[in-house]
Amino acid sequence: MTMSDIRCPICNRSNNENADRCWYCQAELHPTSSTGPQSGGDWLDGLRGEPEPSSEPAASDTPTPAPEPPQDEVPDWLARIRQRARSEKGFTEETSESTEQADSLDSLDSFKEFQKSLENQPTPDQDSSNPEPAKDISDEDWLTQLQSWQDQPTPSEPDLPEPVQDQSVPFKEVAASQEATPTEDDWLQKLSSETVEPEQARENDSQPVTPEISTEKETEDNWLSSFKKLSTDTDISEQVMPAQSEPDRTSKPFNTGKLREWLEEPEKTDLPTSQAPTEESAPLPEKTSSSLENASSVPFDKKKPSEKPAQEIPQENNFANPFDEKTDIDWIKDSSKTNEAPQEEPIKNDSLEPAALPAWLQSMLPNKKSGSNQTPASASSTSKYSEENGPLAGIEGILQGEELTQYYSKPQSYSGSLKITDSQMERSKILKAIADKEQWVDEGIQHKPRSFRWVLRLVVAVLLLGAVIIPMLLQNIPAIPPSLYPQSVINTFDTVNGLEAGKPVLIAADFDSSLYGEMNWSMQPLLSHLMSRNVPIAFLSTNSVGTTLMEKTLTQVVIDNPAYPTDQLVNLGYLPGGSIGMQNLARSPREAMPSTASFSPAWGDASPLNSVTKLSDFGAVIIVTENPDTVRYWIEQATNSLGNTPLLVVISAQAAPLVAPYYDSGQITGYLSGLYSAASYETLLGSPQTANQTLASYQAALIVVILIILVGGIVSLIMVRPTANQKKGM
Amino acid sequence: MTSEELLIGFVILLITAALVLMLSIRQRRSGTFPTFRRISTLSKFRQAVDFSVEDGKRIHISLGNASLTLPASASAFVSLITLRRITSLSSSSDNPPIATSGDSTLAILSQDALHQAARENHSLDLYDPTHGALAGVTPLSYAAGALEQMNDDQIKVNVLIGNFGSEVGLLSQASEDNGAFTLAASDSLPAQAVLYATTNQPLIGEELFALPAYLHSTPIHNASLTTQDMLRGFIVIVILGGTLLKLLGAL
Amino acid sequence: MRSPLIPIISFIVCTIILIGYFFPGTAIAAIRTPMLDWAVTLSGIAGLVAIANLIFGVHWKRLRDPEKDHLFSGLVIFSFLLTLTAGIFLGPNSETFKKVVTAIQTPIESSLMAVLAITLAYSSLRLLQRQHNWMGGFFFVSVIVFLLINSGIFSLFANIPALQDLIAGINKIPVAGARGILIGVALGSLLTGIRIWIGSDRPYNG
Amino acid sequence: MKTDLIWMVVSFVLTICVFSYLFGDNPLFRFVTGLLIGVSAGYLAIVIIYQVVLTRLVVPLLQGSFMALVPLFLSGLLLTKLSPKLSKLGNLPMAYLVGVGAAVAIGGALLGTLFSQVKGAINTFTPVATAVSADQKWMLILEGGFTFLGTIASLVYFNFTAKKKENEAPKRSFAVKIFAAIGQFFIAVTLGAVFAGVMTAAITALIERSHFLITVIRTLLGVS
Repeated sequence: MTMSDIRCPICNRSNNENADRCWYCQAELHPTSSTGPQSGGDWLDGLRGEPEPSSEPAASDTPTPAPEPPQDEVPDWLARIRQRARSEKGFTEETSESTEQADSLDSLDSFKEFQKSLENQPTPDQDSSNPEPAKDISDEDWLTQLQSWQDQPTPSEPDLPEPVQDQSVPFKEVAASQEATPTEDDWLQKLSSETVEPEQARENDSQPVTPEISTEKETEDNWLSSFKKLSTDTDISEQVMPAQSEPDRTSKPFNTGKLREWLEEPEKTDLPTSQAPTEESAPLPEKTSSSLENASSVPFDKKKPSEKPAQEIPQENNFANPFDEKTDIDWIKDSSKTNEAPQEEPIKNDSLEPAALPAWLQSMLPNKKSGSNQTPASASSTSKYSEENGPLAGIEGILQGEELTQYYSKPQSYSGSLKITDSQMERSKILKAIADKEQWVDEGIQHKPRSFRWVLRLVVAVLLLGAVIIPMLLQNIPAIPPSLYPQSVINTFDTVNGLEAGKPVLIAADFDSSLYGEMNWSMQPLLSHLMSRNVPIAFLSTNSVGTTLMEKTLTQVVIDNPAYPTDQLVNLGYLPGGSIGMQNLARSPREAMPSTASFSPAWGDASPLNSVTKLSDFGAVIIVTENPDTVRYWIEQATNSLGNTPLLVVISAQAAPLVAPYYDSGQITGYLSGLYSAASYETLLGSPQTANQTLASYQAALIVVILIILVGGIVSLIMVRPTANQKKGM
Repeated sequence: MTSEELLIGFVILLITAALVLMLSIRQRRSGTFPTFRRISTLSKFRQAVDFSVEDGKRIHISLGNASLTLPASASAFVSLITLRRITSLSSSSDNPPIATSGDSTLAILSQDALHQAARENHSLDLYDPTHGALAGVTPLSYAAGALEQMNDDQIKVNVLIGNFGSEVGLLSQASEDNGAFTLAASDSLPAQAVLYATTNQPLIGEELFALPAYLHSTPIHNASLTTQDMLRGFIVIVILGGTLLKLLGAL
Repeated sequence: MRSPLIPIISFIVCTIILIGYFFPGTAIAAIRTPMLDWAVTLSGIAGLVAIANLIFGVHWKRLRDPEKDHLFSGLVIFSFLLTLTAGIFLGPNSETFKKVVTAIQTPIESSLMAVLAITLAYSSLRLLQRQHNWMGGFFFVSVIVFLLINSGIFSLFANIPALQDLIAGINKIPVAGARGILIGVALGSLLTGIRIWIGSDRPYNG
Repeated sequence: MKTDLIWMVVSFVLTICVFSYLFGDNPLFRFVTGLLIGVSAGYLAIVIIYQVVLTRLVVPLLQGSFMALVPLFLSGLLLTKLSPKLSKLGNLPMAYLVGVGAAVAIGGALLGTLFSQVKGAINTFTPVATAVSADQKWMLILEGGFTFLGTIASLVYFNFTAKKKENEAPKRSFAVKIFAAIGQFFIAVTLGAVFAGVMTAAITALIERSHFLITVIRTLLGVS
């Protein structure tokens, strides 16, 4: 795993660019999830984005089917919307007049800071220079509002504006334009955050941490509360505008979410709420003023019933979960209802709304409220929200100042194109993967049907068994006798040759049953050599079956060496404790293995081991194992106690390359590895036996394996193209 | 080994332990974490775990057959840490992972690891001690027992981490035959070689010991891995210097 | 409930044994010896516990589970009990009892290794499909070369003067890589052990 | 003799059952694996009872060794691991074992492998001093240099620390990359050599089993 492109906003560790969540802390990684407001997830966006109508309480009350007006139409519902907007605005103006001004100074200060921060960032001015929005203001305007609606307020939005014309382009452009307008929402969010509890605001802003669900919920709440604040507590605009010497604004409580187009080209807009002249007169730098324009835009456009939700819904559904999808459909219905009777029941709905709406629907409340229904009820609910959750309930002014400082100090920047599209793509990929029931398939491997694999495996088995069995049956197929003797084999032979006749050797029979065949054949010539030199043999095992199998081998070898007295063989039995047992043995063999396997004294006077008190008293220590680690353990634990006693190893061919470093280091005097070494030893000993007898099968089988690997390799080279990862190596 | 060498070893041990603690504390305080190279297998593994959880499938973790009384116990400890982490990662699944081991002490500790993870994830109701079991007492009987588990249709991710022999080839091949994802790592070279030939991109060498830092990434694990790299650098310098001196002497 | 006692005990035990390891002549080294003996005994008891868990926990439970394979678990339990009974009555040194190893366990395990040979050969067919990169290429070539060396086929060309030196030289290459891997594994083991020692990793429950 | 023949036939049948795995998982294979698990567990239990419990616990206690009380106590606690309710008591002996295991791992790694292998790496050029001719000397230097480079490069390959730039994947430094690439070669060759060894060992097992099967068939058929 690891780190590639995306750094987790929580734990600050790098993650794979494809990862949705941080490998370490499980936090969401994508920009949408890395900021508080956005972390709410795409499904919230899906809810919020298109269905402005969803914020229409009136719609929920009218059970009419959802018509989907063509995009280019300018139906008369627009007129109704605008009419309704007027009425709403009028309503909110009334509301704004009754708002408190307790936080006006804080709000003003923070707003100034915000303005300054905006001065250095690209602003929606770009939009104003774009002629497109002015063309079809009724549609484009609506779209823009829709998207601004959809986007959650984010602190860094000012650098994201996109031409509104892009909105007409599906998917990516839509996503981009969705990010263009959030400037307004962002702006709103910042303003509104004055009244939001600092903790929540922090979560929104810089700590999208923790479990996704909770984050979403918190975000949603904040988002909601912010809109509630903005829409109801018009004190923000009231406070801000006077401070900017813009008295007109103070009278416009809806300056929180308006369209840029509407502001910038008021003459083309038939909306009655245009306060553009007043706003443009604001003594601010151009960019800031445009931001202000955005900010001062009355957001009731958002309340307009959507003409295009039907078009946008599928796009949103790409990343929205099924729940969202369902919701979207509901919203379509709602929008149609709204279209029909947009102005009928705003007040009535407000009164019903708090108790009737489910949680998901509440997420849309901000739209409604910011757009139109800025009732005292919602205002009170917002303040109540702050009071309930805040640790310093009721001391909002203090909290605001502190929070805003932090808020503005960490503006977050998003790239306009990646923000949502990537998320959508990610989810669509995942959905596709789930739908396709994707399974884990090794890259670059063409998986054949099971039957084919069985056949192939059987072919390999037949080839191998044939290579092994035919030389055994025919017995006249010549093998290539060893003539190149490895130095390790020669050293082993010389060491055994140099052993004193009566000095016992200790054999650690640390092999298990699995490779007994190989070990049996490999150690037989060595044992035979020892017996021919009349060397007493003591053997033990750190493995429960080792001594039993060793006995079996010794029995076979003794048959070939009838002169060897069997009382020279001492079975010390099982040495428990792994390397601890080895340590104990190295420290004091007599204490570690006080008795033989048959519970008779191992070191008594009658025993061939009576002269042994320490490990170095043995003529040699021979480790017989298939496991290279066992050799390592013996070396680690026993080297100190061995003194000049040679350490020999009989090991499986699989461990030979791993024993070689110890041999090179001088920790091992010599070693035999596998059947071919045994055959070499037999040749050196001058008595070719089992190893040499099976050499033909051995060589034939290995050659067949080589051919199989070669054929497989050639086929692979021809048929398989490397994947990108594979080209890079491991 | 001479007493001087033993003393040097002890000093190295103390310095290493101090480094680990110091770096860990530093990371905790600063909140910055070291960056490690990418191991793509682990990214895929994470996705496989997610898929497994989404599909309601089970994860099987083979812990190997390292005994605590052998130096290979280090790999056993790593496998236990990994087991705990994987159990946490898949805590949202109704089918908690099952662990098989080839050593008795390891089997008992695997039960402890599963229990710890269940307790941490508040899923003690799903904890079943038999999910951490001894599969067999010899390497091959262990492989046979693990095969029995792997052939279960519910298993879609197999994690082979710990000390194995070449018999791990039977496990990796069975995993592939069953279409399951395989994450494999071992401290044993024969096992590594077999895994390299039979699985797609296994972890090689000491990458096994880096797993805790990559999967868990606590400050102590990061510090441990950083210290490991520092020690590696020290050893390279010692080898370079020593070899140079030896060569000059030989010439 | 977590008790600090457990990690403290682990730390003390580890420290004592380490000191005994590095300073063999000290008094602590004398304590270390019986402590290691106790560990050996404990690991044996742990073996019995785990076996009991395997038989009476896992397989007995499966036997009662209608969805599980009764035959397999029944066979495990039956063969275990039979072996245990035979061992208790015959003793571990009985030749008949040893047949359990030599006539049952060894043939099965050896046969599994033989099956592994076929499995590996079959897997090798797709070796370059799995590792389709240059490291995989070196691996592929290395396998071929060392199989040829292991087969002893070069004995045919023993007359070539430098062949033995060449083979010895080729055999040195894996030594270098193995040494690097061994040192790396040792480093990892050391650090893992230290984490256990200082109590940051606690594989035990406590 | 007759008993031996019976056991031989048993082994023969068991071998055939295992070979049936070539056709995939099947009842015969499951039969032998179940048998293997049960038998090996039973055998180990007997070995532990006789070689550990009796010789290391019971006998010392009968001989009056008070030191044996400690492992007895710890063993008693460890047995509580069999009971889910009492298993907490077993944490103490497990912590003990883990402590021992950690010490063994540290000691083994540091003194057993690190010291010896570093010494081995340093002594790569030692044979140069024994060279009898200039040619041999340079050959040994070349060989030693190759091994030395392989050791260093393999070590460097595993280096985990990387540098991370903004919006880029972590990358290792150029020098490390070079050495890592060389190290990859050596590691690949090493793994290849080990895999060849594994194949060789497994083939030997196949030969041994085939040899056994043929021997049994010949014995049963009365063919020498």
